[in-house]
Amino acid sequence: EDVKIGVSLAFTGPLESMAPHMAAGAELAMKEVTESGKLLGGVTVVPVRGDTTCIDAAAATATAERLITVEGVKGIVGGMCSGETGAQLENVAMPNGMVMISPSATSPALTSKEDNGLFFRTAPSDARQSEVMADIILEKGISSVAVTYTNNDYGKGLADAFEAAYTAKGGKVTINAPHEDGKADYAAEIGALAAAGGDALVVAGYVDQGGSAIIRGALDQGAFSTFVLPDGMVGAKLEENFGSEIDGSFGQLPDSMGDGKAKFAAMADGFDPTGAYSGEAYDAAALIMLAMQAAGTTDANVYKDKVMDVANAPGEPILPGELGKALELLAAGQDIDYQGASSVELIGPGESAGTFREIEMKDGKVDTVGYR
Amino acid sequence: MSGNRTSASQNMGLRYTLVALVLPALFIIEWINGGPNAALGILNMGLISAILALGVNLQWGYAGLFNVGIVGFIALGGLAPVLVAMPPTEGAMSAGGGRIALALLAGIAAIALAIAVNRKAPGKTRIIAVPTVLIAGFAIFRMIFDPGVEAVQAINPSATGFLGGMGLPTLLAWPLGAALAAGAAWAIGKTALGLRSDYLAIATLGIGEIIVAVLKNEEWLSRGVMNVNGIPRPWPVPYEIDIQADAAFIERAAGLGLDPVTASTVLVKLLYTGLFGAVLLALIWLSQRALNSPWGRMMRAIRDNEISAAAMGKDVTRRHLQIFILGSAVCGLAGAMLISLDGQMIPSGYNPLRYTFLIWVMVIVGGSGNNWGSVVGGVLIWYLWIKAEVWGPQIMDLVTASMPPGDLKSHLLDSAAHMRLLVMGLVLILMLRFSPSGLLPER
Amino acid sequence: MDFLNALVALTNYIIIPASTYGAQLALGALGVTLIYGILRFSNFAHGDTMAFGTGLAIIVTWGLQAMGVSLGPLPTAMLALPFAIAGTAVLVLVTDRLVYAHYRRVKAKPVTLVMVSVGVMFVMNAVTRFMIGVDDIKFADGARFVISARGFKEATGLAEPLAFRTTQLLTLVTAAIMVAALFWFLNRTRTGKSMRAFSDNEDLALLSGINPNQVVRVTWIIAAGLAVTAGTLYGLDKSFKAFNYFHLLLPIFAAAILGGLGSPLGAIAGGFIIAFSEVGVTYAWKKVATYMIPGFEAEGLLQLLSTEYKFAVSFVILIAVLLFKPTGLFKGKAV
Amino acid sequence: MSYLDASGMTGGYGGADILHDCTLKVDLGQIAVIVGPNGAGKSTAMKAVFGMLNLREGKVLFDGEDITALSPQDRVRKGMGFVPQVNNVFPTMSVEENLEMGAFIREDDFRETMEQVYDLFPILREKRHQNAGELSGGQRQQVAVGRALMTKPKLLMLDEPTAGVSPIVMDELFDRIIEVARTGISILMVEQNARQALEIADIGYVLVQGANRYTDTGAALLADPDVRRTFLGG
Amino acid sequence: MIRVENLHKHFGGFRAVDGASLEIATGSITGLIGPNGAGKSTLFNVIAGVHKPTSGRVTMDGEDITGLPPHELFHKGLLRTFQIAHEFPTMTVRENLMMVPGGQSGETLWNAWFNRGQIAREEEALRKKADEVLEFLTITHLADEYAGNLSGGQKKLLELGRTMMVEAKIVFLDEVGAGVNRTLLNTIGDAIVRLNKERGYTFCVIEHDMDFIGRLCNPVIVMAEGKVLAEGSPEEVLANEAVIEAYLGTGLKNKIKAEEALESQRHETHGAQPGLGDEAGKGGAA
Ligand SMILES: Nc1ncnc2c1ncn2[C@@H]1O[C@H](COP(=O)(O)OP(=O)(O)OP(=O)(O)O)[C@@H](O)[C@H]1O
Ligand SMILES: Nc1ncnc2c1ncn2[C@@H]1O[C@H](COP(=O)(O)OP(=O)(O)OP(=O)(O)O)[C@@H](O)[C@H]1O
Ligand SMILES: CC(C)C[C@H](N)C(=O)O
Ligand SMILES: [Mg+2]
Ligand SMILES: [Mg+2]
Repeated sequence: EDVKIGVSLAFTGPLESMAPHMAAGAELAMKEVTESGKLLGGVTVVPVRGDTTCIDAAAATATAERLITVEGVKGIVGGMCSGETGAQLENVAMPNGMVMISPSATSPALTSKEDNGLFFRTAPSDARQSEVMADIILEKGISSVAVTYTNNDYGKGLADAFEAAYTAKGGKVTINAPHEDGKADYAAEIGALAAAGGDALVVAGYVDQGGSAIIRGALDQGAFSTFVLPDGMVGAKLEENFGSEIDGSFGQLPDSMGDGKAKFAAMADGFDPTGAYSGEAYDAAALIMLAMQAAGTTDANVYKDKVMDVANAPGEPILPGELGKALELLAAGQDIDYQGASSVELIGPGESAGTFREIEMKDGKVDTVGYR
Repeated sequence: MSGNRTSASQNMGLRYTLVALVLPALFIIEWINGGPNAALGILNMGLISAILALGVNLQWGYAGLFNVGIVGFIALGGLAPVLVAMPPTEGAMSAGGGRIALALLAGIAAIALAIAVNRKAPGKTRIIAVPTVLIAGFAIFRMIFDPGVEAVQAINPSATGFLGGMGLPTLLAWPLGAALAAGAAWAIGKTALGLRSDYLAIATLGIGEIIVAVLKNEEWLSRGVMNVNGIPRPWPVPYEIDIQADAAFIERAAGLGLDPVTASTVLVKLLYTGLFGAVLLALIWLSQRALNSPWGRMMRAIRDNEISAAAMGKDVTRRHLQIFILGSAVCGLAGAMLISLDGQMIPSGYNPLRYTFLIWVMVIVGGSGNNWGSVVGGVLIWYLWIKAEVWGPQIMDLVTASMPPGDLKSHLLDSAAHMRLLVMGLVLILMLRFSPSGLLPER
Repeated sequence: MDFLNALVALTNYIIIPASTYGAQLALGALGVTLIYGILRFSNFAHGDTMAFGTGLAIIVTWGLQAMGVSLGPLPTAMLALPFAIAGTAVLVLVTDRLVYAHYRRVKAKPVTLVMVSVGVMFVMNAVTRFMIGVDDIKFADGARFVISARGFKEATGLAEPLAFRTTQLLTLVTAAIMVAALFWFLNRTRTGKSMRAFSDNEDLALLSGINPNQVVRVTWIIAAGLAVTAGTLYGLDKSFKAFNYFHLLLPIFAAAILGGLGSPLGAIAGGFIIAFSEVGVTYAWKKVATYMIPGFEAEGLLQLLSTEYKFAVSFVILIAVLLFKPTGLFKGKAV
Repeated sequence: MSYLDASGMTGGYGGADILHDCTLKVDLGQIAVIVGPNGAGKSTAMKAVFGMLNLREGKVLFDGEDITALSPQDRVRKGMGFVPQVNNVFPTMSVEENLEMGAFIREDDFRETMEQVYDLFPILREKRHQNAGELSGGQRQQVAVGRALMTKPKLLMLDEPTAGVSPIVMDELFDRIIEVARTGISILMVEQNARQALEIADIGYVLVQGANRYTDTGAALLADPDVRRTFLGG
Repeated sequence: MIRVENLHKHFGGFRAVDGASLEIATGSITGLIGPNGAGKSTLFNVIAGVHKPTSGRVTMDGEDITGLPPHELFHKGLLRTFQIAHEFPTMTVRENLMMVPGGQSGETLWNAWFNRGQIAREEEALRKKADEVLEFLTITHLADEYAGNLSGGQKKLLELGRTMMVEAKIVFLDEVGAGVNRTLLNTIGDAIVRLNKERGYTFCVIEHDMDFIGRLCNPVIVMAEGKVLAEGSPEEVLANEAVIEAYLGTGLKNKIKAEEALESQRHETHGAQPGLGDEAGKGGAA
């Protein structure tokens, strides 16, 4: 028997380069479970991809509608961007009683959204990251920064929260200006940032989008030499694009200590496991299947109550590659504490508590400094 | 000549019959394959698309106005449900609302003054006086405006941070959406309608971008990129979870042999279909009557040859303005409807590819100048846009099925998502190939 | 000294980046304007043609690099350019044969052709992604800088840096050469003149013995050349990302329109005006003002308008120009 | 056989036929004039001869060769020149460039011909650098004829060359046409200034509703009271 | 009726109309002739509001109408035709005519939506009128043809037909005759005379056919190089040395023709009135 799980991500549109690695992560978990043959007595989990475009709420809604009513999926990994995720949740998932676990929608607004207990996310809300980022910067003795953010709810939410936290802690933000992703040229933005000045530039953007272009320009034109890099900026591309040119720059991303990340990386085949939110996507898919097992059914309205249980303590910690074991334990009625690739710990209304990995660029490589 | 015309009209009859058969057939197939929810979901957006296409057809098909700023009018219309139906943000009005209103008034006054100065002031002083008035006006505007905005945006930024709306029924937002778009169209038309063809196109494209930029960056108004969630549904559409909890409903659904989830989701969609269908029918009726009247004849004359129409006593400028406002209002109306269907307003989602060019594709594929053509184009292209998402990867699977496994195959499979655009493009090219003046041409 | 610093800051943050960007837009706009002028429609697939051509150039570059070929301080991609142009020319010619030729034959309205080009855009969009994927690709090699920021500071002792990238120099030089060549071609050569004749009055061109197929072919080949060059230079200077090329299309069209559709000179002027207005109007004058006015300490950034509205600025300028010159600065065509 | 021999032409613009078994012939160095009421199909017949119309029946022989299937631009290379009734200049090209385009297929030096055209229409020399689109109606007409002369065709087809030109220019134009014909070039033209045209015509065709109604020498047609009254304005 | 005072229209540095002053008397059929490029069409365009004059004044019945837009002039009774026909190509010939009259109640949206009865009545009347005009122009068979498909001369007829759809005060005709069959042109000439006599239209006619000018017009104004070169009765003007040199030419064919025409005009004014439905009128359709 087949169980279908939707993978509803933005395969086309501005984040098209991130989506494949995320989808691969989610599908890896499904493959692992299928191969273990232990889910609900040996069902096959079939991923069904759906394209949400990131920016077109109507298209995303239609996609979710198709996944649920046409494909008959029993759970959805997605959406990808916060706005589009809200639309799918409100218009399709809730009315149809479908569980959605987003690996990457990080807008704080989703925290308070009414969801009937159907929505979870394996990425933390941006509200927390901004606090951590402010602390790290101040600890380095940098008291004045310029901020540029990608002009969407993620970037703006992060930048505004950061400005509030940083100013409250005594820092000075010289300018807090957006940049649009995918635009032809960033000379104007760089000019403004340079004029405003500051000891470092906080780039709350995406590494394969405007974020890199801004760093490139700022670097070449000699406007800034130290950059602060939150989650969207930390990826393989960062090393590839800049190498040792940005040595000394630093940042943080939702990520956890422990073996999860490494194990996930070791399992990855044919995609970039360090790609942003790839591990989170693995975890999202894993959580759906584990909750099904715990509830003994694929009915979303039933297993939705089990998601928090399998994700959190008490129970046996589960890392990537151990899904078979977890299914066995659950089948035996035992508790598990899913850790996964991103040290999953769901709090409050079902979002990741968020540990953050602090990184620094050293010799052209992303170097882990510690966790907080 | 006469032979020519009868064969043409027979041809048209055939086309209408075909379309009248094919569209319902697609709907039924969709219903059978995907169930009522999928079919109705596509239909509802199809109806809104049809209305949008009707609005564009009004401007292009009737009057030859090349408006590529549709996205701006749709976005403005989308603002209406926010302003009308969202609850007012507590304290926002007193914190900064007054200031903002005052600032806007000051801004308008400054512009009015500048216009007056431009008219009255003698020759050379004008060159200095007008910019002075404008710059001073802008400075005063910012002085009043900025603190107000800051105060409003400070109120619980992660949830509100904007003025909010008036807490009125969402249905009222529809006419307001039309009115907002019409107002903007008036202002734009007054300045830009002197431009022709592609020049008007790019000017309107720019204006559309500017409107979207404002909605995206003025958080006090629309929450900007932070989006507005939870916009109430229009009367009489209920929320599924509410009726799913309603015992009477569950019973009635059971009576029909339906489970409550399906029953509720279908009911909601049907209600939307009813609302949108009613609006579309009303608009079609008005458009058809207008087109088949001396008014329509005059518009076509203007479209055909402006110079000559002016020499025949038609006030081309005024008529252009009229139809520009009407068409934009229809787009605004559809924009408001769209947002009340989505339940949220995402300003950054208004991108021209989706909300301008796709609409244009609908109009042209349907057949410009023909109202029914626009409706058909709207529904059909929306259908394809949605289906291409499924067909694309399926086709890719087919193509690669016989390939030996390897880098190429996996590379192609990984890119399967892009087949969506390929399929869309091919369908578009093919349709226009066999029907260059649209499925239902003007005549 | 302070005056020099102010000047350097302006050069570094406005003049050099805006000229480069302007040259990139101008090259793109030339292609758009050429197709509009001669084939009489706004080609929405131009951005994706640029993307495709650049993708091809990258693949050839990789090949060349693998073979150990290099151009010294210049990017290897410049060597790849002719191959990429040839490949893209073949693609657009095939497209024309399969798609556009039909609409010319049935004398379809220009707007139909515009919509068809939207279809072609979708297809090319996918083809490009099949070919080279969606990732951000950096393919510039050779020397990065003519003048580097640090080097400049050390050499001059000024507080302000000045950077001038090789790719920027290359862009400006190539753009100048291409533009001059195109002018010469259109106004002086027989083929060029026959293309203008065709653009003016197709039927009469036939009656003068001009071979329409040849005109169309040459037009596409030149357009492909311009598109690939523009796209590759842009990709070298920034980086290659298929998605960005669609967005490049809007300022390109704005430039072509501002200058007057069908006018090569207009395309160039338009490109630079758009670029300079985007960069100039949103520039924060704080630094420059501090240098220029001794003892001045700016409170704010002295920014006329924040960068969110930079696109709006160029469009406002565009509309203002069109109000006085309804067919652009250089009397463009209107179909 | 005539130099140009278009016989039995039947066809139209896709709908009903406009031409019905229409025949036009011109010999070397002859001037043939087509007259007829508006909408008779004169321009259509010219287009048909030039291959701008799909003929259902009939064929066109030129210099003994069947050219029915040739494209217009190939016919130009065979030595046919045509001045259409409307849209007959390149509006955004200068007068001089218009003339150059007329000589597009010529490989030899065409400057001499250009001088001849300027001598014929002095106003064009004056306006050589102005765009043709900015000329007055009559000036444009002169450009159009000039362009066709530049080709040095063996058969020159003119669709109402004198429409809108002033009397002084018209006289010169007719004189020039006679001159051109004397050099051995065949002329086929449509004229509404029919009396002057028939005066210089070797052969005249009266077309009515797409069919030949009268065919005779120019003088004979002029002398025919029926023709005069119904087609030449008395 | 129309008075043009020291009118200038410059294109860049070029003076297309260079200080022309003239008067068109009420009830006259005034001819306007002159070499190609003399500025005749430009003068028309300035009077009719298509071009703004560089300087100078145009008055109509004493009222200043300089620079008024064309549609306002239309409602003042000033109509014009174009030298290069400006039809509405995607509308049928009949529609081309029916759209002309101003103040149709169906031209407001409200009526178009909710007042169909009245519209139907008005349309009926318009249709009848249009058919009369078509009949008069001998192109009834083209009523339902798209105007874009007409032959060159047919378009010219349509141009003229449109001026017949309303009560005009003054009609400017820019080379109605060019490309029109001479038999039909005679009919048109008769129609002009009749409209002039019976409906009191004033005409100003540009034409290069001296036959036509001589038969119809009095006075005749000659323009050259943007200025008025001569003015007077046809006899005077055609005998004027300057006019012959600049315009008529010494080919004399035209001069002879013009004299013949004058001769015939003299006969006609003594003889029978040309009528609408007579022999010549039908000739063109043949
Ligand atoms: N838009 C324009 N730009 C520049 N020059 C122009 C323009 N329009 C007309 N002209 C020039 O003005 C002069 C007068 O033109 P106009 O059309 O008035 O002549 P006309 O007397 O009507 O001649 P015709 O009898 O040939 O129609 C011509 O020399 C023409 O070249
Ligand atoms: N493009 C076209 N499509 C369809 N019908 C056309 C087209 N062009 C002309 N016709 C029709 O063909 C017939 C003949 O037209 P044509 O232009 O050959 O006439 P003509 O004899 O040249 O008249 P004129 O003296 O007025 O120029 C007319 O009835 C006209 O309506
Ligand atoms: C894919 C992610 C970078 C999306 C982002 N975190 C958002 O909420 O929109
Ligand atoms: Mg003709
Ligand atoms: Mg004229």
